[in-house]
Amino acid sequence: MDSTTFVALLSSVLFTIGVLGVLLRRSALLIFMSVELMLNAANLAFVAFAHRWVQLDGQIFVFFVMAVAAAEVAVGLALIVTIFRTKRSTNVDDLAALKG
Amino acid sequence: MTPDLPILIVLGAVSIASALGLLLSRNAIYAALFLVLNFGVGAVIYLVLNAPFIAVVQVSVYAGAIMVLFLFVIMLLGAERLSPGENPPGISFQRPLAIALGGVLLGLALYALFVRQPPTTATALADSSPTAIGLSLFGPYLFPFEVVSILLLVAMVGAVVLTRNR
Amino acid sequence: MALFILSPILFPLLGLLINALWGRRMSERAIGGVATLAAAAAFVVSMLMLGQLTAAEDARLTATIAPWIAAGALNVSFGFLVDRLSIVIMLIVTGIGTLIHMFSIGYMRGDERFQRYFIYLNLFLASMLTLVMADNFLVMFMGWELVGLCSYLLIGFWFKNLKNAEAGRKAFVVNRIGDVGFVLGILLIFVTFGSLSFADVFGQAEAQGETLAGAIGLITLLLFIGATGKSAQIPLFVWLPDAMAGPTPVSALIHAATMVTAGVYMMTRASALYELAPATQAIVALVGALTAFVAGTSALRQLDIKKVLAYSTVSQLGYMVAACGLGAFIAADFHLLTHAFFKAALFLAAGSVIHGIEHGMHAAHNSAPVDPQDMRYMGGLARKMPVTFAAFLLGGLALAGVPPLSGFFSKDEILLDAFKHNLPAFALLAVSSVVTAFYVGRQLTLVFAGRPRSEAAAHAVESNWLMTMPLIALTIGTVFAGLFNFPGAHPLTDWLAPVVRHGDAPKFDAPLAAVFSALAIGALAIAWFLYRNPDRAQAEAETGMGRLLAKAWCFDDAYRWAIVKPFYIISTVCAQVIDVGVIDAAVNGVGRLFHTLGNSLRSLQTGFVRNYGLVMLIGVVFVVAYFALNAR
Amino acid sequence: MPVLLEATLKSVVLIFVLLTGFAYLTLMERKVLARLQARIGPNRAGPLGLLQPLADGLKLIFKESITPAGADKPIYFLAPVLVVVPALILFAVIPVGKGPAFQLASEINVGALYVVGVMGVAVYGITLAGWASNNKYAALGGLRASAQVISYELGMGLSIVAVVLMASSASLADIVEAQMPGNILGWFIFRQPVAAAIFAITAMAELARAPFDLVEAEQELTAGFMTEYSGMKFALFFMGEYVKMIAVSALFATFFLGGWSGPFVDQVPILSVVYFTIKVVACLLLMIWTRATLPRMRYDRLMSFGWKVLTPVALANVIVTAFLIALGVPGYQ
Repeated sequence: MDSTTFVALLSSVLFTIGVLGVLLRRSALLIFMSVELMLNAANLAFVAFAHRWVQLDGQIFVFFVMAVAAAEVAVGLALIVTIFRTKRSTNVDDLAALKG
Repeated sequence: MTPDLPILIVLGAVSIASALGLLLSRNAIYAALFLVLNFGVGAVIYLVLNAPFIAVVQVSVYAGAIMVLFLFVIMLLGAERLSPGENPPGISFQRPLAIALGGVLLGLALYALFVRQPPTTATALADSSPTAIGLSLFGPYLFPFEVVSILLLVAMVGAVVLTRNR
Repeated sequence: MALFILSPILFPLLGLLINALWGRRMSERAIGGVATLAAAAAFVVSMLMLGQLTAAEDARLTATIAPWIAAGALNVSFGFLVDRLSIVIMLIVTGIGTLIHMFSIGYMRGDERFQRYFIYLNLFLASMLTLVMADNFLVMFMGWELVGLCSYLLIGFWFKNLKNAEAGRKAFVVNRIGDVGFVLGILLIFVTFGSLSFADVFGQAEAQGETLAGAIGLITLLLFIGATGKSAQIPLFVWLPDAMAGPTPVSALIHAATMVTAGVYMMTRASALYELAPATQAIVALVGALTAFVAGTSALRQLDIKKVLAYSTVSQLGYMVAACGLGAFIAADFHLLTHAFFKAALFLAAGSVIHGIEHGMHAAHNSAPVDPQDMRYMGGLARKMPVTFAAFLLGGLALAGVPPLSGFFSKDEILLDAFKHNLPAFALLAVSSVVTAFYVGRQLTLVFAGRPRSEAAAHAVESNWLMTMPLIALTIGTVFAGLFNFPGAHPLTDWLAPVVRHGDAPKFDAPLAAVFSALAIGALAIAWFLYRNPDRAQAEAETGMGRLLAKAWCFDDAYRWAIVKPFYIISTVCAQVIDVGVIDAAVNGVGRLFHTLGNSLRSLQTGFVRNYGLVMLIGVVFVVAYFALNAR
Repeated sequence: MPVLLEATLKSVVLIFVLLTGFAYLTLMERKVLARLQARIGPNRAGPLGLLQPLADGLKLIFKESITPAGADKPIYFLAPVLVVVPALILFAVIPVGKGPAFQLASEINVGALYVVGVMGVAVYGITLAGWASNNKYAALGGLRASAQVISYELGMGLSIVAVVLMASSASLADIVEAQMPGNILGWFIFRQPVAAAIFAITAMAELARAPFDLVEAEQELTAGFMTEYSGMKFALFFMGEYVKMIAVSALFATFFLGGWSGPFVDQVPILSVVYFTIKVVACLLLMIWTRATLPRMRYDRLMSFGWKVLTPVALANVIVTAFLIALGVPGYQ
């Protein structure tokens, strides 16, 4: 096993943990952090394969992912703060008003 | 077997442990700190993989800005204590199904990684100096770069508008 | 230059605009004056154009205002053309139009929709001139439809009476049937020639008439269907007698002198095409002759003063159409010209009579109200209304074809053509010629001779100068219009020859003319003797043949049974069975289906965002599985 | 593994120097402050009070270590460490003398970015200390610290960007080289005065030192995030602050004062370390002087000054610098 394969393996494990975090945690903050974990796992894979193919593009992509993540965090946290003001809670299961 | 592998295995173990900590912690502050640790380990992995620029950007953006913001919001809201995960009635299948699907996803990834045998690694090192990255960003990736800058601007305005006190 | 060429259209539009915008604050005289002046200005401009056109034989005034439709091969512009043919019609339309505008000021006095009447009238003038001045089939069709609209508006002008509104609707519907033919003809012209401009189409037809004979035959037939609608030919003539529901000046202008001749004008304009389609021409000639006969005989038993004239108009239009069918397009135009004069004069005289009777009804207090148009309650008006009588008499004699009045010359030309080329048509036309003289004599006798047969008639008085002036002017025209194509000189033939096909120019045939003059005078005399006893008119309508004629050969009833009734039945079936049972059921069924579907699917929307995430993950797993297990 | 050995040795020496420096920096601050306030300052322990830091250390070691009952223990213990570590690891990229021998991670080519990143991470200790203490003053101090650091990080980063633009390299060694055209005017403080001023101000804010010490404003928040800390944990905070002071001074010297450059460094390389130390001490003196002179800012003014003045000015400075370089103005390549 070479380092790239190992990092890719690590990336898939982290991604799965992130998925589970999104689906199992009930706090919006935790869900959000799990999403960041998933993004980070993807970044790891990008860098790992950039390393394998001796290409810079993977790293450039990571750069963009980070910029998008920053934008997402800004809006996401603003949303959480706004929701918390009215609901006094960050529990997403409390936000189930729109159901069939 | 490459010389980096022992370091990577240690880092990987820490990384997975911190991710599990995030998944299982009962306190949002701890979760955030686990995530910071995870990001920090990620930065070191980037260094090992010959991506120093990405590594320091990871530290300054994720650890230095994003996670500080998370901590700030958690403390500001006083929302650190998380109630134990009790699913509301009606979606009791959520937990087992999610775990099963997550397992399937991981299995698929492992299958693709080990059974499908991707080509072997290259030995050369790419030039990943800030200069090379800058030339890429402002060369072939100029348009995505501009798009991302506009996205950031929009996100900034959005965040301000969302949290403004009326 | 373009403005000058357009000015005949623009003047009525200007008058319309003034009346529409400020008419509410203007007196009746002012409104009528503006409208009449607008018509007169159009007439003056037309005269100026006539002057320009005399310069050269092939002189044409053309103006293209703007592109209209430019879609692929189809390229139509708002193009206008004044040549020797259109100027003749323009002069008739504006000249007679001016006189009738003037007459209307007196006739419509005190009407509650006086302003609207003159707006419609000016709109009609503009539309009719658009039709006449068009330089392509599409602009012509636009004018064609606009005059149809004006006709509909004016027939139903007194729409508070349901019968009038229904008459307007009937005219509209019947005309649409003809218009379908016209539109199809235009489309076929485009398909065949790739253009709609007169110049292109006729030029191409001339160049390759032989190869396109089949298409041209179909085109001419379709255009003729349009003409049967507008010019009231069999089988679509039924609307015109009903159109008498409109004000009498309208009947004079639109339903006698101008609009109804649009079909004849159109066929004359397309004479280059008709000449290449002998089969169509035969049909046209026969239909025209048959119409002349059927309508003429129908006029024999009418009791309404305007209905007689209406059937007479249909009959005379039959003459013109028959002339077109015989290839005598110039003869048709000549008859169009003379007919415009004498029929307008007759209608205005009839209007004057009606006006007088109505006046008499007001004057004779507590007299039983009578139908002011029913000839049975008239009689003896010659002395009460001398000017009207003179006009009616001269117009009637012209209609009957008594020399040397105008109708004699124009009708004679057509009869001569028919005699030379088409004997069946000639037979029908000859019979109707005699019939014409007979019903003219009958009408003159019933209306003007003898004693007044009602209080109203007894108190009738001559109309004022606003009405008699145009009457006199038209009567003068009636007397002298024959000069336009006086035998031997043929100025009209010479004038139109460069633009209209005319076969061999018919020479005046003295024996034939003498025979028909004698027949006409004889028929008039017989009518005079027969109808001096007015009860005869009453009695006639009751008998079998009389009933048939009074109902104009029962065309209306035939339509009612053959078309209207089945249509009602089909509509009822559609509305109550198909619409409710099939269409509504299908639409409601679709709605119900999705309602049920939505109800059963709504439980999927739990409201828990993590649940949706889980569903997303299922999709992700499938996509990843596809790529991990399958790809490459 | 000679590389690893060399790095370890360098680290040990560096940490020893920094700890000593920290100790005597506290003495220096007290002495200078005293002089500026017309006092004498500590002069009892040892000659000229030179043993005073030792006495302070002994006292703190023997003090009782108190942990509040409601505190979040792991984080409460972790926080002081998190304050010291970033301050120490900043030195990894700073060239303290001429050549790779005097730099720990000499081959790293993203030094300037590393500095920005580590400066950003440094706030964790303060924030977490404030939160873990379960004390409202401490929590307020922690919140203030995170907001303040995030706000001023931007200005600092942009001022460093201007420097990086000037040197066209993110490596700190290259930046020092770029300031050595042989004369003192090559220093970036002369070629980038605006960036230098912004860096100085934002550095002071990142350190949370007067006049930006809202984090521990004693009149409002008792001692801010440190309120519940005592004994060695308190000493660690103290140490973190002063090591960071030294680090920031070293960075300012590197970025704007020509680093280790000076006369005769080519002949006698060890002189470079001396020059660097002199420059660092000068910066430290300036910082103490500032503390003694300026009053504390109000919190809202602090934030609006950071966002509405420093950040736009720094941005404009970057743009102007880029234009000057692109146009090839003398002194800007």
